[in-house]
Amino acid sequence: MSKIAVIGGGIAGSAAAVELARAGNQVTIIEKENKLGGNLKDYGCKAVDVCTKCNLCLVDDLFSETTESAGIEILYQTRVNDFKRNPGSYSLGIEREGRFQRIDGLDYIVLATGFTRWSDLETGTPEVSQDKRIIWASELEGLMKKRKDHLETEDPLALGYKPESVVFIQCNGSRSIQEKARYCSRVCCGYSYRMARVLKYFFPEIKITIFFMDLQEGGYLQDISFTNLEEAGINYLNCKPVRVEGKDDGLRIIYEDQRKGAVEELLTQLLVLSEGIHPNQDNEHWSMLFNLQLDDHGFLSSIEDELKTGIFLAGTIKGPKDIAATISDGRNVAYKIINQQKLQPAVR
Amino acid sequence: MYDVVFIGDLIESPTLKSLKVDPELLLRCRGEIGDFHLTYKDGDGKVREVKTGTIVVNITAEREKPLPGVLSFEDDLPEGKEVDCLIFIQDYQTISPAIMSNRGLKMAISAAKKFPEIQVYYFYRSMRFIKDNDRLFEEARRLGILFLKYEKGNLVISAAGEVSYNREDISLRLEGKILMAPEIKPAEGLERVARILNLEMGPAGFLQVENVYLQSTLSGRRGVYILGGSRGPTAYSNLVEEAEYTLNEIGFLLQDIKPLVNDRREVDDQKCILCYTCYRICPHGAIERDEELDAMKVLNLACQGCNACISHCPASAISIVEDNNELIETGLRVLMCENSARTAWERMAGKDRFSDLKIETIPCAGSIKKEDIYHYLRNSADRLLILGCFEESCKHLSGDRKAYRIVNEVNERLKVLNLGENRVIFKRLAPRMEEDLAGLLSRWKEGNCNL
Amino acid sequence: MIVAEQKKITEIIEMLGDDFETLFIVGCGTCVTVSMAGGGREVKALAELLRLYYSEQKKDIKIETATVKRQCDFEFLDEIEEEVERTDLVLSLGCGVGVQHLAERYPDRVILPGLNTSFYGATTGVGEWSERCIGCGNCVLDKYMGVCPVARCSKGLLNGPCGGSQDGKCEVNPEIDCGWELIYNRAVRLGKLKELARYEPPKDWQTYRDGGPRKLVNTEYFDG
Amino acid sequence: MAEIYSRLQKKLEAGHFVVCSEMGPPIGADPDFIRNKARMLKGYVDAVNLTDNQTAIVRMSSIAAAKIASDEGLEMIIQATCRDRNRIGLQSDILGASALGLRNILCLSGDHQSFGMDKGAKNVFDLDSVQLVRTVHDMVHKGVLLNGKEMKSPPKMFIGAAANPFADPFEMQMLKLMKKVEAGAQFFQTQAIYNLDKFEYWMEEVRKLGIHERVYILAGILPTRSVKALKIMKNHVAGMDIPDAVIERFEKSDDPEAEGVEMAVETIERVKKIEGVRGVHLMPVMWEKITPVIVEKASLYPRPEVD
Repeated sequence: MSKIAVIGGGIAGSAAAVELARAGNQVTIIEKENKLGGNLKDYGCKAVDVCTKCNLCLVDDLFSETTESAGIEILYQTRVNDFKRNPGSYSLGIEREGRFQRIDGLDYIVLATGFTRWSDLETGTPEVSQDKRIIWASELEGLMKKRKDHLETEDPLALGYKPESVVFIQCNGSRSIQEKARYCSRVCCGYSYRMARVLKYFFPEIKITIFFMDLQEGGYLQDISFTNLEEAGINYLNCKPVRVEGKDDGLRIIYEDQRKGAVEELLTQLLVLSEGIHPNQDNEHWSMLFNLQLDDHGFLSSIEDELKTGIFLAGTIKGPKDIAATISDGRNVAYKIINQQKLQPAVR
Repeated sequence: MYDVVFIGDLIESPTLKSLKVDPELLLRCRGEIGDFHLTYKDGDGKVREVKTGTIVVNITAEREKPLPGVLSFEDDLPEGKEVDCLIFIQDYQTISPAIMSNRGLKMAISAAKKFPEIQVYYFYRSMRFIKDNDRLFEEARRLGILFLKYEKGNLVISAAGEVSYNREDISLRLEGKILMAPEIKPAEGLERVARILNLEMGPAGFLQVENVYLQSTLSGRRGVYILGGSRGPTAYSNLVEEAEYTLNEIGFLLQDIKPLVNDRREVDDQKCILCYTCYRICPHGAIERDEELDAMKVLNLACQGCNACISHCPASAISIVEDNNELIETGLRVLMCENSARTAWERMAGKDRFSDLKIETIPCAGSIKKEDIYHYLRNSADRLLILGCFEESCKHLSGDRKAYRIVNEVNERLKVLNLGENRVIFKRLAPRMEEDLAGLLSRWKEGNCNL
Repeated sequence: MIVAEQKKITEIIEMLGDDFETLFIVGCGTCVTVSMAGGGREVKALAELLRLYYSEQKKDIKIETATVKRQCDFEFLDEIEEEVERTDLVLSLGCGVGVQHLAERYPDRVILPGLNTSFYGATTGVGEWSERCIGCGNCVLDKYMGVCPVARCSKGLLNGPCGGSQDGKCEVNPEIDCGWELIYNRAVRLGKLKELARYEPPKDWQTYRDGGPRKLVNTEYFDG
Repeated sequence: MAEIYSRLQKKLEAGHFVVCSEMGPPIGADPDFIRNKARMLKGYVDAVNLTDNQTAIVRMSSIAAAKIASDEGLEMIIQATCRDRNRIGLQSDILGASALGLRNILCLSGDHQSFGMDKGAKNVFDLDSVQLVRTVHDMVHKGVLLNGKEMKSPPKMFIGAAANPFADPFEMQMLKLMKKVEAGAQFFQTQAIYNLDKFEYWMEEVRKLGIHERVYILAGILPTRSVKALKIMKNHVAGMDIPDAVIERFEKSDDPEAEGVEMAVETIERVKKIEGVRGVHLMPVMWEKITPVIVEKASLYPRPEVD
């Protein structure tokens, strides 16, 4: 039986906390928002005619277990700002409702603070942010979360109009030398395909185009391939547009069509900018506090062996992962701690 | 007693007592998590039996070269400088999994370094990323490797090993050593192992059914895990993390194994005629023959409570120990699967609009019994709505298909006896579709049956 | 085992007619339960459906059900004596043997068949059965590598395939494997192809029902 | 043993390259239907097959129709299938046919009743084609019935059987072919030939087994005049091997009838050169009047005469 602090109440933190509590440990989750969920709070279910296996619904039982579990105490709207190594245990300085407190006697600490969305870091050029016809993928997820029954209303996504065409542009902020994020976030091909399917189901005549660079595996199960896109009636163009011009009759997307080797133009009513997984803004803070290593993208990894230090990293704090992999990673951290507890009691 | 038996390749684990069994030599498997009995032949052909808590199937997949006579990403680089250019090709038949692009990139980089004076080409349709692929991709370009994206049709490889690539703006004729990403195919003995372990096969002959609940190495049968090549091409992408996670979970689970469901199912050995229907349709391999009694028996730690066996047993020999579902009420009745529709019902606002509906929770849509359905419809006004899960997101793997078939059968019979059409409707829902559920229930209440 | 299939519900209802008030449905707990045609569940389901049908027709029909272990032995048929006495009509979900055995055991009762009894077969898939033997009374499987041309070739040819088999399938129905393709493959596999070059004379059909309905007495233990 | 019973056999023994054709009896009882067809073929063929309820469709009996045609001076080959009659019926038919002066018989297993319009009929198949050949052989050459009973005046028949060079499994078909030879078959009529390379390969195998020295082989030619018929045969008639090149040739030509005739003649020319082929068997479908045209075009007219 150990005292364990889990920083971050997203899916990785909750997954770890549930298993640790089930093994009899006393767990405290420190969450800076007022409810669990992290980035996931405003994602929407993307099942319409079939379930496209985005794994979102697996998370519901996880969070209900976390809140109902006896062994877990959750501190909402709490920030961690100090960490001390006492002989034999750790102590965290936290700030809650303007007051400072300490949590002492901790045997293990799990850091699961998740990632930051590109739209939080980068609002893009002025035209992008003012033009209501251009939205970030996270906004579309929000609309999906609040979607109505499409047989009861003509506008299930509350767009305010019936879109005749939509364009997705992938790899915004990812895989680009300029924007410092020179890696692929792995998940955007998956969710943009799923969102496109929902739009196609709600508006059968809609013309959907996806601009992308390389089609990723789309998560554990759904191995998305060009055939999936064709079957779903989605036109995919293998390049990044050069320019987007907002005109009154719609958005003009200018791109180079590699098949024809010529500059082409596409008019659309709605433009969705996919956004990737970027290092959490607090990662630098954590790396100094817990002596962790920042990789060249800005994600964290442990320098010393986690089993010795007792400080574990879980989930997207270490790098881009989809929902299923993040849950597994959270549980894996818990199992590592539990198995280690079996071998020898936590001695610092 | 072992903690884990590996069928195929063994993975070292400091804390777990493990044993390796060759897939071809595996003969029989009985029992359930915590108490599996495996019969197999050892090295010198002697038949042995071993008890183990869990089983991990870890059989490397077959590699198949897309074309004869070419090197594979998994062979060694050709020695010496016989050729004036090296041609790497991936995604030829299917888009190669990320693990293959990872290998291809590493090989191309070492080739460019080893033979700086010759030109290296890399043809791909979609570069997939895991681990450090992004960095490798950049490094390869910096080393002068020519990356060319192709589509089906504009890249032709002749038998003699010439590659011709033509697009609107480029056309190339290349002659050189060709290295291709192999196709990953199911291993030979996989189907036999599936039959011995009573597991449902997945798509393209790999071992695991595609299902949201079988993340990421679980099989349908509790305590049996499926790793790497046995699961399919994309499974290789995070093989190391999954292996570590699986062994850690086993270590945790074996400490104390509790039944997943609190009510138990029992087989009446007077009625059971050993027809094996239950054995074949149980999605979790939780039924096997009772050695002493001439009947089947339910393994309570393996059983996940979907009741498919009860609804499918032709002799009605299986029942829940303390089950008293009397079938008296009728009227508008809705059976909600506890894993999808019931969750959506809990999240739905305005339940009072539907107070006149009889809502009942069922463990799985596949548990509906056709004789009960006929009984529910005793009065002509009675109608039945069964709400189950989507394909590949049914916790009991094929419960939705079972329900779909039974409801079709029933509706056909009712129609042909003109006892009314669409009096029984089966609809699929996801747990977070509470809005759709509200719309569906109100339309169904008014008798509108295109839900 | 004997493989059977339930008759269409419309045929059953038509067959039952309408001058009866009580109906007794009896299932059989062996072969037809395995082939999911006449076991305990099917009896119950059929009874429920008929009750539903007759209540819609505003007919007051009382339906009783039972399932005996085997309908082909008198002792089991004795167990349902009261039900048969009480009922006007008996619908048997046993195979053709069961229906006739009931008719012999209860001569003054109308016994109606609920199933179409089809063939001796084996399970060849989940919920799928295929014909393997016709019971010709003089087995030739030794000469044909364990695959019977009498049962598995649509024309029962004994000296080789007809000219019509197309990539391993019978000309009559592409779903059916050509029996002779199976025999040939087995012969090649067992290295006994030469045996198929031997001339097979016309078969003596007296041992089949062509020689009249058969009876078999085990004189080793009984004097018949 | 080599008594010669039929004029067809006499012509083959004399080394002539024979021409046979085929006549489908009517679905009715009009004898003139047969007579007109017979007059049309007279002089152009050495023998004419009379099919026996082909594709399991009820037609006038093969023996009756053959008798009518033979009265017009044609050498007839009756066909006997094992589908409609058991061993008793078959043997009595053979005795009757011989009594009526019919001297050639083609022993076939017969099409399954599901091909015809009486799908509910019970089939017989008491004998198969090999057993039928052996039965006719023992009746003719040993004078005994199948049950061993001796006959005072045995029937006189020239015994033929069918051969399908394109059916699979190939090795098994060859075994069955050899069984027919050993059972007493004296001539073979093959399935329609469109894939000439495959036919030549089959003839090679036949020669290896020495069959061509023991049995006369007549190559089956099916002249057709419509692409539609070809496609139907390719996809629906079992055991037919029609290469795509043949279909394309018909699609390209603007006069399919002429194309059909030309193709038949070409095939005849080519099979004539194959060692072991001793004649052709023309089997036009609903185009019987084209046989004389093809026989003339293939310079096979007039037919040789024997006493």
